[in-house]
Amino acid sequence: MPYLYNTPQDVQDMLAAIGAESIDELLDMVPDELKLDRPLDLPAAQGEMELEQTVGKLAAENRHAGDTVSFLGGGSYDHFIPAVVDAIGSRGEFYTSYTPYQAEVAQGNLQAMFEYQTMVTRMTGLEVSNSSLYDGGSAAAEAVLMAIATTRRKGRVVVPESLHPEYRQTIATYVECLGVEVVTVPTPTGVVDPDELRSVLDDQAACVLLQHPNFFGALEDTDTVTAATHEAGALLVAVFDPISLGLLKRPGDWNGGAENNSGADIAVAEGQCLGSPMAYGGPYLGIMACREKLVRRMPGRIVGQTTDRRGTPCYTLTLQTREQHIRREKATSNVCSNQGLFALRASVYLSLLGPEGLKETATLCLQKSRYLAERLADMDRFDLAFSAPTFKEFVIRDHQGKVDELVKQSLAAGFFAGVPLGQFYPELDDCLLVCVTEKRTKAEMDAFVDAIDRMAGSAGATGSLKATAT
Amino acid sequence: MPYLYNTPQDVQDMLAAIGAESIDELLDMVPDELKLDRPLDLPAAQGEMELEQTVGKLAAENRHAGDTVSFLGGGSYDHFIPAVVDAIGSRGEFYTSYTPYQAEVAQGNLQAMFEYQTMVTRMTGLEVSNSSLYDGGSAAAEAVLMAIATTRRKGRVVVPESLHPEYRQTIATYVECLGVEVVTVPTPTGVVDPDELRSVLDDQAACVLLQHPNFFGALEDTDTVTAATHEAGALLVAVFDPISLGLLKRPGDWNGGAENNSGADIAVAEGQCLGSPMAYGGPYLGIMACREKLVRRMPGRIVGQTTDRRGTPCYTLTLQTREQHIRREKATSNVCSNQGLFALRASVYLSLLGPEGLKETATLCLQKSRYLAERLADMDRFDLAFSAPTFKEFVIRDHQGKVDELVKQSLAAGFFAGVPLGQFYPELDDCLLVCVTEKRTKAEMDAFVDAIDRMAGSAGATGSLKATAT
Amino acid sequence: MKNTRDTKSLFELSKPGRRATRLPVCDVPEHEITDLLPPSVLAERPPALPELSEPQVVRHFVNLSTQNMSVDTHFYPLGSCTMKHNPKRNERTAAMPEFAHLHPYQPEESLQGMLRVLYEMQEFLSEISGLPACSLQPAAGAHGELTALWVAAAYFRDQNSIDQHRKVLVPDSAHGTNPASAAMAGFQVVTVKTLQNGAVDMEDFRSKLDDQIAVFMITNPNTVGIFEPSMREIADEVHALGGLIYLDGANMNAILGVTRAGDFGADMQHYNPHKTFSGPHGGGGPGAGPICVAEHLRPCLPAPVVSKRETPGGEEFYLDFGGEKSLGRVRSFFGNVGVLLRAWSYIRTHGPDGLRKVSEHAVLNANYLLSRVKHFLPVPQGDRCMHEFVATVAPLKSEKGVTAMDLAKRLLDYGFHAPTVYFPMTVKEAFMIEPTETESKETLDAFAEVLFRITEEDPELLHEAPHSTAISRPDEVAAARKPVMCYCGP
Amino acid sequence: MKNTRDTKSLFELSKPGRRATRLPVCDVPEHEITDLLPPSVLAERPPALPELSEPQVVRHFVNLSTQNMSVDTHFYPLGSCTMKHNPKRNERTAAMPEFAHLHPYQPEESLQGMLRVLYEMQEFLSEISGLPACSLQPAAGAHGELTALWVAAAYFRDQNSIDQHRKVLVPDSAHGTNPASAAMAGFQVVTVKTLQNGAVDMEDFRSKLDDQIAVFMITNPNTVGIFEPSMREIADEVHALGGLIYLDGANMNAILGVTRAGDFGADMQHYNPHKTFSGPHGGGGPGAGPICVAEHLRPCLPAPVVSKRETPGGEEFYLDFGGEKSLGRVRSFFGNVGVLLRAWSYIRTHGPDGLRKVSEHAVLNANYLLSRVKHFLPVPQGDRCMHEFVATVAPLKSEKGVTAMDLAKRLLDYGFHAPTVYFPMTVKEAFMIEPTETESKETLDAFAEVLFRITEEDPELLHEAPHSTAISRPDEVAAARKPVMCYCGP
Ligand SMILES: Cc1ncc(COP(=O)(O)O)c(C=O)c1O
Ligand SMILES: Cc1ncc(COP(=O)(O)O)c(C=O)c1O
Repeated sequence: MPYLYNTPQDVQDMLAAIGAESIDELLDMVPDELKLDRPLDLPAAQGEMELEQTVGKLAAENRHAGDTVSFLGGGSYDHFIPAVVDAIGSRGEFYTSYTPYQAEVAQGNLQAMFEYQTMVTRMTGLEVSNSSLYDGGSAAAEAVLMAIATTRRKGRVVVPESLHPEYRQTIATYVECLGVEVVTVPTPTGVVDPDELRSVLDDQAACVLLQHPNFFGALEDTDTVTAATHEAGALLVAVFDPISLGLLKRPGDWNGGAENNSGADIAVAEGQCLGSPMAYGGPYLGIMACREKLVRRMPGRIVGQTTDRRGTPCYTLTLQTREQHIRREKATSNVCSNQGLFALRASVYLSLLGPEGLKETATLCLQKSRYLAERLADMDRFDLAFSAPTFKEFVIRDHQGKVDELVKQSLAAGFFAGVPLGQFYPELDDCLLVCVTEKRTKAEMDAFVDAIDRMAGSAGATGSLKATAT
Repeated sequence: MPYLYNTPQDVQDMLAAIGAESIDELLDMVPDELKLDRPLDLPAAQGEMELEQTVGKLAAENRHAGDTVSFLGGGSYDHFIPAVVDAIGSRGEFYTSYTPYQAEVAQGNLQAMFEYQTMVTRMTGLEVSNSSLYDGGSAAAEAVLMAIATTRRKGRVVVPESLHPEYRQTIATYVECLGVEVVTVPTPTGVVDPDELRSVLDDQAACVLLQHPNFFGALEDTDTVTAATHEAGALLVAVFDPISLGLLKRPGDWNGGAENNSGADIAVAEGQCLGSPMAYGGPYLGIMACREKLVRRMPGRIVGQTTDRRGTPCYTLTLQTREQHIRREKATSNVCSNQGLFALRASVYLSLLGPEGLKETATLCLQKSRYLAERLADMDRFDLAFSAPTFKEFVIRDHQGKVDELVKQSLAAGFFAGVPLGQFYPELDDCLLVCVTEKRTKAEMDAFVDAIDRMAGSAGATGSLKATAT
Repeated sequence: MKNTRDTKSLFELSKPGRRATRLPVCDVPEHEITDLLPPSVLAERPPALPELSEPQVVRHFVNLSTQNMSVDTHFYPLGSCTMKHNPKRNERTAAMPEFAHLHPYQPEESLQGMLRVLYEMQEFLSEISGLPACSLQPAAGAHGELTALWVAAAYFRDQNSIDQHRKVLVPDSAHGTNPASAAMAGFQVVTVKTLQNGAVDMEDFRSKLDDQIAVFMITNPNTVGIFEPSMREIADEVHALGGLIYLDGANMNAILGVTRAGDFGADMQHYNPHKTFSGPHGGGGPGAGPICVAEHLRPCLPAPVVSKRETPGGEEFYLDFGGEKSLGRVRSFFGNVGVLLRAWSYIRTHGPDGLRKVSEHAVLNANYLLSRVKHFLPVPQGDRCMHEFVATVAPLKSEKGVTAMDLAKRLLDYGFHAPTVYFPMTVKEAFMIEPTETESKETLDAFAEVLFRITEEDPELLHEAPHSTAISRPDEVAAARKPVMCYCGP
Repeated sequence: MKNTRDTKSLFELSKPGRRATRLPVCDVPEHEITDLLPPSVLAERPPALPELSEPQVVRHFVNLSTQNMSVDTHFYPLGSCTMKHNPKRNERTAAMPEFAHLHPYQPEESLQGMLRVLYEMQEFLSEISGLPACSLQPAAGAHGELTALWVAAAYFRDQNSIDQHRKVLVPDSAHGTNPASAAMAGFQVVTVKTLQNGAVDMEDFRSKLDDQIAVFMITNPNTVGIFEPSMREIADEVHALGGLIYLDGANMNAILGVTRAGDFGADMQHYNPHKTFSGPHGGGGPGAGPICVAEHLRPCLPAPVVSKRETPGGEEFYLDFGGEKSLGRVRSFFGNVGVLLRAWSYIRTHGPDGLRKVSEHAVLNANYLLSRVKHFLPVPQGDRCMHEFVATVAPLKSEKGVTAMDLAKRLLDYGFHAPTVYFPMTVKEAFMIEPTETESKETLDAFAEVLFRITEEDPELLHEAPHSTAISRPDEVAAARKPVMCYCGP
């Protein structure tokens, strides 16, 4: 076994020191009748070279964003990852260390987390960030729990349909056992109708979640929704796309922000877009920030600055009395291991981009996605499903209603066409969510449009009107 | 520019401190008439993301040992590289440091080199190793220069045809300007005929080079050749395959070794096989070891152990008076930058393999290559060109004489068939050098044989006799 | 060789106008941004991120990294955390573009290799636990606990007995995540006492067990590293009342191939692949928290799981979104796949014999170290342990005023990471040592010798330890009283 | 946080029976080894390599690495070595399997991407040097020098004047590789004096120039960092006698896009891509040493070079093995391709403007540092420099006995790598500083301040420096007198 050190001689010497005859004797602490009396039924061991061959064969059964032009989004994005992020993330001192319980030998991690927290507060316009949660979905659910605990309103939480369906499902799971109701506000136009929202807000509503840009890629009326939420005494939980903040107002600044006694109270995000691979959905990075006054309800670890016994400035975990290892069943959350390494990657990524790089990235996403939206909408086969302005994603409606075929044929032609929405919204089963990041080129988009053009039946049908119009 | 720090403000402040108006003024040290009066004619800059796309397209134009089953050898080998080698080799502290001129802040490199030297001496059975040369070919040439300087024989150096043709060409280049003749001993049987060798040895022969296993993969009569060389007062320069030493006698032990006052005097090798990628031929690792008495003629850096001013054991570059930076035109060689990082990789590789791992690797190469040799020789189309025992490579003769076609068709079928020998030996233009490392599987070899079988014309012709014999 | 200049905070290093990233010019016809987006949503300027050059970013973070101890650099006997070697081949596998660059919403036909790995992983974990149904979704151990408790809730709901089964029993020696998870899942947490040797106090247990029992959360081997002697009885008595047994599987490193949760009475368990199966800890994560459950709980598992169907051409893997009884989703997307891939690679590297050897040597190493340490630090649990043991510094504290924290801090000076201290709470001045199987006898000997030497050192020296690190004993009280949680400069 | 246990030598860490590697069982029918190989060639046992486990190997080397200073961690103003940032994107490119796993004898049709990169690289280097023919074969700068001298020899041989052109003139300030290469190429080395400011002493030059001149090897900017004022005259006078000018291109970082070897009279030059084009130094290599030469020398270049031919389908790259006049081969295989790929990536990243900016800022940084240092360490060459400058510690030595070595060693205590010392030999107590363009004004300021502070420190302190490193001032005399060049234990 490549990772074991003990030689036969070692084993003998150690057993002698212990005063045991054999390793089996040590295992006798397990009652005989509970012991497994056969070897585990698992495939035989493989050395590194063999295993690499096995893995190679499995890998070859996958297509991926490196060999297929991807227009997939919906919460996981093919943004560019600079090589420096990988170089730093693969430093053993970062990735093989534990949670920084011994601050003296973990200043590297602690400082990196502190810097991460600072960047998150600067991106969100909120005062406090924790040092990460699992992912966007569970971060949204934790925000809901925070809101319930803060407002002491156990009636309901309000989620628009334009919030990521998987986030809504996750929230439902988290609150089900607490007897809290999840009220879903329909968004037939692709964005929240503030009046519709107001109609479900009352003094039992703990919070409203608002994703912006939302799951359909569309921009919400953040100011009005925030105002309506606060009027009802509920908290506004913003779900944001970190990349979009290169252009868009920070959640903390919505509806006039702190100066107006408003803005989001809690902001959460999926941080995968900040330098982490899509990796079939995880591990990702749950980002969470909140107003200072909410910090003692916040889940997860927080790094604080302090001084050591010699007065040297340094970093340490702080406000640990919120946490499970101190407070047990009274803790704000059960979270223990978080996503430290991915918070680090996000820090490195944002350090490399800087304010201008983030802005340019956001701008490229905006311009390029608009380009593809226009090109697709120009085709007979498609229309844009919604009219609200979008950021990097948009929804097209296939007048032929053959979304699954479109996806299949696109794959054959070398494209991941997008996310079919029927799986989440039965009424949108003729719709596809299409995402364009800064990585996509005009040539790729044109080729995609051409490929669709060539698909059987893409012309004709509903399209004659438009065809004459162009 | 991503790697520059100076902001416009910095530039202004710095120019003020220097007392210059502009950067151009600083460049005025270059006379105006020598200045380039136009921008360089190079492609425009590309950011990291764009460049990765450019690189991706170029990469896609290559086939490689990861997607094509490779039977290529001839001095560059597809051995398995454990992940640990890459992990260590990509530590910035190793790969972004310079030659260890300041020993206090280079003990990591120095110790690694010292350990490398130790492993090389243990592998070769010689007393001294340097800390690397460029590659196998230039190491062989440097050994020749060493032999000439040591023996003070400027007449000739003797190289059998079974020595790697590119090594022979390199040696020829190195000695041409010194007026030394290169005598090539023909090896029509695939190995050196000791009598033939003796016939060219006289008191003007500085050395004999003996590659074992040789370029054809065959084992030489090392004892007899060594004895004959020493009888003539020449030095024996061994060219070895480090992997083969899992099974074969060490060069220092040939012909009874030191106890018999014999063995190789100098041993050189291409160290690429020890954990470095094939990388289209470089950078590789020139290994060189020699007898203690030759050390002051040895080229390249050597690390020695000593103590510091407090008596702590430590490492430092030593015997530097051999080197160009001290001795200038009197130096043993001009070599300055060597292949430090690849010596490190070799150390890591050998540490992971250990004696048993090296032996098992060598054994797999031997057994598997023999399997393929037998399967190919069983075909009508081929025979083994030579009868001497081989290690991991062998030469097959194509009775159809269509080696180039064989290579081309094999590539189409997903195989690198081997190295056509006609380019080096016109008389062997119907021969192919085939290599099988531990990575190749029975399934791959069987598939290769099947693929050849299916090639037009592989059956028939000369084969009928053999076909009936099987 | 310390470089304190480049480890200044990124915000201090920042200078207006520095750039590390150059994006391409836009290759599509551009619109005015204000033509595309309403002015009300636009920020005046992008967030105040630091402005740096690439070399600066590299040097900053590389220097920061060297301020950490880690498994790659140091012996790290942090009890309960299984800080074993993180194999580099696993990293290589996880970084392959064919796995790293898969989108969660790709068509299944383009994911068959990935799905096959995940399917196999479900099978492996089920076999190792003896519990046939598996969900890979949870993101960490604690998340696995929570998910399993939701499974239990869904099960009782389905049985229409959720209003009866309200209590979750948790031993006082359990990890803090257990009671916290139970509370989050809406259960009432009841603490059960444990004995000196870490075993469940059966009297106390029985006094608290009644028909309101929903789940008994047991850690076995428990947090002092002994195998629960009353495991079978506990399971039987809980089952008799309709309750379920949950195994906190954080200590699986002791029992791989030796005994299985399903065989000793558990109905559910989570794994910490970032412990048992060598996933790196990442300075605090990511981990994963896959769970296995008994057959009757399978319908309650979160969705999706990976299933297999036969096709004319062979077999095909697909995501199965479960039925009515599924508790739903516990996170976005499939799970922490990157961590699971590493664990899969680890299991494939070891095979059945190898995994058992892992546990054998983890237990051997722990017992050997116990046999050395007990001579100068009492080990209340006795002379034997599984994969870890808990010594107490209490006598030293009463004799000389030296605390577990003092010993822990002083060990850092000798180039050892500290064991876990003050956990479990049931042992006074607890000093919890888990050497793991990927350490040598030489290292264990050196550690024992140093630890002994420290116990003999001047208490004053220890109170102020560590002495060789850049900082020593951060003022945590001040940090919590007036928390500074982000850089306050420009 | 030092870990001295795992940095013991590998041979001390070794224990019989430990294994880190497991090879597969043989999947072909096996023969007895003695049936395959004659007993005379077989070793009794494999070499006595250390026996280790994988975690041990990792911890050993990772800990060793942290005992190095490097560009990734520290300011490294080692003059003449151009220790600039090594971009991580270049590493990523070079590691791609489509480049890393190419065999040198693959059919050309399977290598078109690789060959295209190399072809482009030839073109880039020719354009940057103004010398139209390029060989990528040499393995390092020194190897490039040697190769160029062989080109010269081949040229003179072809001209039937090799017996006349026997001398290579080398300034005394040149790098040691220059005379060493000239000697290896069989030429007679003649040293030419330089002036205080580093310029060639034209009087001495002319006294040594005669019709035996083969090559004048010039470094320009020279090793004190000034642009040779008499460049044009030197070239003209050498050419007039039928000699060739060789440019040692180690200092190209100063003049990219500013001036070109071909334009200032050189006939040949080498590059150090591991300096100018950001190739990492690898603790002493690998580098590469491509050369460019004038058109009339093209036929003499080593073979092969990459050529392009038009085909019906487009274009095709192939290896061109040259003709009769080619000097042959200077190494096995094509060249240090991995290093060249990184350099290619660097050039593509910068483009024409970017490369010029590199030199502009390299020169700006050097001049700025010069403007600060000259106030406390004299800089004989004057107030201006190109990419580096050479200060002298001689006055300090005569005043207080403090040497260049003392300053160098003391800098290490402050977290700076030392400059190059005692080179060039023409400056007493030379202190050769090359900051490169990838450093900040803040770093240069900090360096200048520390250096100044050091010059004011107690000489005794300096003689014993460094004080903060694990070791200090190895006894090099003892090391050379009785050299211990390998581990002598079992
Ligand atoms: C016994 C025990 N249970 C549960 C956990 C929680 O696991 P995670 O940190 O992955 O959430 C831990 C981790 O420290 C543990 O030691
Ligand atoms: C001026 C000069 N010339 C030549 C060389 C030799 O280059 P290499 O080390 O790549 O052989 C160097 C390297 O230090 C140098 O500084």
